[in-house]
Order: sequence, then structure tokens, then C-alpha cells
Amino acid sequence: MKQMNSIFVSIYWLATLALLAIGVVMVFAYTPTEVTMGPVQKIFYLHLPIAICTFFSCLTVFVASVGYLWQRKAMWDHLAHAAAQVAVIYAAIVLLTGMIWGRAAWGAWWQWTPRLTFSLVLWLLYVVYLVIRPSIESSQRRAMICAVYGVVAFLDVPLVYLSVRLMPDIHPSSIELEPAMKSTLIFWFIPVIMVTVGLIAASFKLAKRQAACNITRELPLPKSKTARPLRPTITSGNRGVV
Amino acid sequence: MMLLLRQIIMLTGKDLRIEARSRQTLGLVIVLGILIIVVLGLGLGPEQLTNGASATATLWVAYLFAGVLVFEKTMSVERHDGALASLLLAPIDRSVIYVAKLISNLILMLILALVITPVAVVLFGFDLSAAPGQFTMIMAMSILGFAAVGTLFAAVVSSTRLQGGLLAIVVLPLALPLVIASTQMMIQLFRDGKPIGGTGLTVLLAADVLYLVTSWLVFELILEP
Amino acid sequence: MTATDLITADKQSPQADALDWVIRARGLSLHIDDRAILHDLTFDINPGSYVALLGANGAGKSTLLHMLATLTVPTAGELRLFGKRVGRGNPAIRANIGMIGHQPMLYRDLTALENLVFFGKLYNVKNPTDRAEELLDQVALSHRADDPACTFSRGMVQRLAIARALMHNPKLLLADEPFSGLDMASGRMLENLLAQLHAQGMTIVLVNHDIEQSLALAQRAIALRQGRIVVDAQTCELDLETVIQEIGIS
Amino acid sequence: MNSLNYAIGAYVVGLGLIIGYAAWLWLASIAVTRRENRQNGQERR
Repeated sequence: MKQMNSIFVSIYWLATLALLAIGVVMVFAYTPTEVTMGPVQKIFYLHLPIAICTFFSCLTVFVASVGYLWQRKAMWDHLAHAAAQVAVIYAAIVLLTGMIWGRAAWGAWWQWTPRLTFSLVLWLLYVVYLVIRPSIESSQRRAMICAVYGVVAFLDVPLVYLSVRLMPDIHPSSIELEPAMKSTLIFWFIPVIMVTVGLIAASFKLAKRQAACNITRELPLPKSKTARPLRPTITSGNRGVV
Repeated sequence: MMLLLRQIIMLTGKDLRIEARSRQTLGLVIVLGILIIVVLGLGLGPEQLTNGASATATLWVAYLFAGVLVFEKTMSVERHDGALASLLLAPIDRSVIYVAKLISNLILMLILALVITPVAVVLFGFDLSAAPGQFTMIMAMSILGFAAVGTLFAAVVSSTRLQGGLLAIVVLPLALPLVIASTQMMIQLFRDGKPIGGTGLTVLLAADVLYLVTSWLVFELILEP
Repeated sequence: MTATDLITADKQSPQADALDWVIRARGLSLHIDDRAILHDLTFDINPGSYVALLGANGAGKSTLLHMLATLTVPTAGELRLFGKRVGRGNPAIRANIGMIGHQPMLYRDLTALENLVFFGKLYNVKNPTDRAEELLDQVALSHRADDPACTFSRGMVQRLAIARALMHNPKLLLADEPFSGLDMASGRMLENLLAQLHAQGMTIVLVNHDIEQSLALAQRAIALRQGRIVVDAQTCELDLETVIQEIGIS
Repeated sequence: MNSLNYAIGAYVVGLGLIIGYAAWLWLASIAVTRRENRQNGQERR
């Protein structure tokens, strides 16, 4: 069974890589350059699917956190941790590509526009999730705190989205997509979703195996009948104190 | 219902009596608030300060960090001698403990606000005269949401021996929507002079309701001696 | 130590006498992070008995005591206290349980009297102040009633903790390592206090790492090893050697 | 033309982060396998 599994995994990743490569070729060779924005618009085909999948991984963190709060099984915590890692990586991509787009289109790396601020705050929210994990020793306590944080952070996302829209939006840009562009965009969703699911699954499996290794399994205690335990020295002070 | 109210009043009374008796939290927190305002005020420089928006930002920073200290202190009182275990053993509802602790935190934050806001206004000439009523309303709603999340996570985090900056790191990002919404509304209010729009208020209201409800539900699950 | 009656006799509600057990555990087990802390514990504790939970560190005795105090929910098995099944949120059952531990479990900034009155009100005890005064008198702390608990010595705080545990006349007293940190005199005094309570019909479950002291005090001993019951017998039939060997103190 | 470089740069950054994370996961799984073998080896001996 193990053998079958690893074959499937390698096929899965090869297919994803192939699709990604095709996607890149399509973006730079097949799709026409957008007239008003110029070639920088090509970032859109990566930016949008990754943004959607960021939301998907945040949702997974939320579901896994609720799962842990409800069942208290370590498995949920591993899933939340895995999904949070992917969420942070993806939020970083959305943030960076957004900044690059802003730099190319309006000349500044950073502007307090609603979209950019939203991805920054989203990234911050889930980076904090990862940052607080190592500073809590007991695994049960860590799972508990992260579960509560995972729930509240996800519920925070719509609030951030709403409050960010209060900010003045200097460059409202909604561009019209030609059919060729649309097909590339839709095509790009396939590899990105495959990568997301693959990364979350791989990270989840890894977290589970790491936790299994961490459980301190001492060698079983010698059966009391056979091996004589060390006789505790019973002095007057500590009467047989263990 | 009356019993719940009586229990809440009892617990809040206990918190405030302990605070009055030990006087550790309030003095510390007020001085920290003033320190933050002075540092930020000096940093921003006089010309920046006249408009209300930077006043809100400065006050927000003071409230956030002083507030985190309040939440940490009021919860450590419970943990100190294992008193929380006897509270949990008592035949009272766990949400009563949450509401009582929230109210105590709010009272302490109110006292904190009543002290450091005038200090900020006097020291740096914030002219809140344009819309003092709306200013207080916005700040009150934001502090309520902030305290709701702060109290929940103070209980969650306090159970680990390691407190330190953990509570601040956890609570501050969660309070960001409140900060963004209230500062944007202040900008509209003071700099542009426009009355505050509906979305701003809905955000604050939604945040308050959301934080209160989630904390209420989750508190039951996470409170352990 | 005045031997007045710490718990007034009439408070014993008839319903408790009808049952022949106070605690009935069936197959209690607890798993944390897929590690079994307690394995399928089954035992009955009948009213008025003095039971000692023994075991090496980490054998799960404190966890079991917290479970009996309904503070921890078992992952499997059923626990019945005073005839009622323990589920989520059970104020009625908790009203009959008193607990003392190595921590005093009260507010160090409040005075002794304020602490007792506060907890009394929580258990809606009628006229809590009189009850508090009476208990402070019995634990010989009435001269310190208005001093904050932080000014008390370790022994005095422990006596105050007992008074707090008895404020609402519990039928079951759980003690989690109450002797730790006590000097000889306060330890002796605490032993007498517990013996007196037992004489007046209180059911006591004591967790203690000092095995000889527990064997001397308690009627019955339940020893745990790695979350399993290895010994459950009357203390008179047990001797220190076998218990130490059974517990497998390496 | 430099906005094309920005577009290429964005893809390099985006895919680079994904591949970097995947590589990190792969390395970590090798480390875990080594720990598992050692632990299993220990018990069998």
C-alpha cells in the first residue's frame, strides 16, 4: 500500500508541475497583452487564483479549529497547522504580487489602498497563528489556544474586508477580460487548486508524523514482580516518601 | 435570570475589591498609557497633532497596550493561588465568569480612558471639539469589542505559565479591524468634516456582536483550572 | 483544636444515606493527544469512607481527583456522584463537593472573612457571614479574620482553605496533596482536622505522595500505576513494602 | 517594456515561494523518516 501511495503522490506533483508550466507559457505566449494596463496585467492570472485559495486555506484552518474545539483530537490541530502554513505562504504571494503590480502600475511599492491593506492584515493574522505556536510548550495547551485563535481570526476576515473599504480607494481598476484571457484565467485555477490541496495534505501528514515521533515513549517499565525496584532509604525524615 | 445577575455583580464586585485592595493594575496601566502618549506625541510633532485623526491613532496605541496589561493582570489574579479552580467548582455558569470578568475589564478600561484622554487632549492640544460625542461613541464601541476579545484570550493564554507578550501578539491583530474602522471614521469626522458613514458603524457593531458571541460560546470550552 | 461539630448533623440529607455509594466510577479513562492517562478505572466509594489515592508522579492520581471534582471530562466511561450522572454543566452535583489542594484556591488580596463570605455567597449559603465566623473559629483563625490571606503562613492558609471548602457543607471532600509544603506542626494539625471530619461522616478522597502517612490516615487505599489501578484494599491489610513495589517506583 | 519584467518577476516570486515551501516540506519529511527509523530501530533491538 505504501508503495502505491508514493507513486500516486509523485504522479500528482508531476502533473501539477506540468500544468503550471503550461499555464506560464499560456500567460506569456498565448494571452494578448491588456491594452490599458500593459503586460503587468498578466500578474492577474496568478494573483486571483492564489487569492481565492488563500481564502480556502483560511476556511480550512477555521473548520479544523472548530473540529478541535469540538472533539479535542490532535488530528484537527495538525490540519489547522498545515492549512495555516499554506495560508501564510499564499497570503504572502498575494501581498507581494499586489505590491509588484502597484509598483509597475502606479510607481510606488506600497499604498494604503483597500486591497493591499487587506492582504497585509490577512497575512499578519495568520502569521501570528504560526508565530505563537512554538512559544507554548504543552501540545494540548498549544492546540487549544491555536484553535480559539483560528476561529476568531477567520471570523475577523470579513470585518477586515469591510473596514478596509472605508479607506479611500485611489485606483479603482476593473478591467474587461477578453475571451482568451478568461480561458487562461480559468485554466490557471486547476494547477493552483491542486497545489493548495497537495501542500495542505503533505504538511498535514508531516505534522502528524512529527507529533507521533515527539510522543515520549519510554521503554515499558520493568514488570514489578521480576525486577526488584531500588529500595527507597526510609530515614526518620521522609517516611517512605516517593 | 436574577440569580445570574446577582452572581455577575458578586464576581465583578470581587474583582474591583481586589483591584482596589492591591492597586497593582490601575496605577501601572495609567502610567503606561501616559508614557505611550508622550512618546508618540513627541514623535509626531506639534503640527501633526491638531487634527483628531492622529489623536485617535495615539490614543488607540495607548488603549491597546494598556488594555492588554489590564486583561493580563485581572486574569492573573484568578490564576495566582488557584482561585480559578474554586470558582470553577462553584455551581455557577462559566459564561457568568466571562461576563463578570469582561465588565471588570471594561470598568478598568473606562477609568484608564477617563484619565489618559484628557491628558492627551491637554498635552497635545487634540481638538476633539469638532465632534466629542461621536468620538466617545466610536471609541466606546471599539473598546467594547477589544475588551471582549482581550478577556477571552487572557483566559486562554493565562493558563500557560508563559504569558509575557503572547497576549499582545494574539489580541492586537484581531483588533485591527476595529482600529482601521475607527481611525478611518475619525479621519472623515475631523479632517474632512463629513458625518461618519453607515459602513463604519456597521463594522464596529458587527465586530462587537461577533466578538461577544464567539467569546461567550468558546469561553465555556476553554476554561480549565 | 476544639472538637465541635464541624458539619452540623441535620445537614445530612436523607437522600445521601439511601445510596450505598457517593462515587461510582465505571470504566473511566482519559486520553490526551492519543496518550492514555487513565485506563478504564472502575471503583465505588461509599459514604463516610476515607480513601487515599496513591501512585508515583504522573501515575494520574491528581488527574483522577480533578475528574472526581467534575473539572475534567473523561473521554470514556461513566462517573456518577451522589446518585446523579456527571455530564456537562452539573451545578447540583458540584454544590456537594469541597476541594483543597497544594494551592489555597482563594484570593490572596481579600481578607480571610471576605474570601469565605464570597465563596459562601457563590454557593448561596444562607447567612454566610455567621457560617464564616463559625468556621474561622473552628480552624482557630478568627483572630486573623480581617487580615488579607497573603499575610498568612503556609499552615494558616491551608486551614483557611479547609474552612473555604466546608462553607457550603459538602458531602465529599477532595484533597490534592494538601500536606505539601506544610511543616510538621501544621501537617499534624491538618491530619487531626481531616480525621475529625471523617469521624463526623464526611467522605474524604486524599491524594498524597507520602505513602506511609496515607496508609496511617486512610481506611482504604487505591494505588495507580501508569493510569491503571494496581491496588485497591483496606489500608490495614496493606504494608508499605508491597505498595511501593506495586506502584513500581523505579 | 519594464512592466513585462515586473510581470515575470511576480511569477518568479509567486512560484518560487510555492516551490520553496514544497522543498522545505520535503526536507522536513526526510528528517522525520530518519527519526522514525531510529525510533523503530531502537525498540526492535
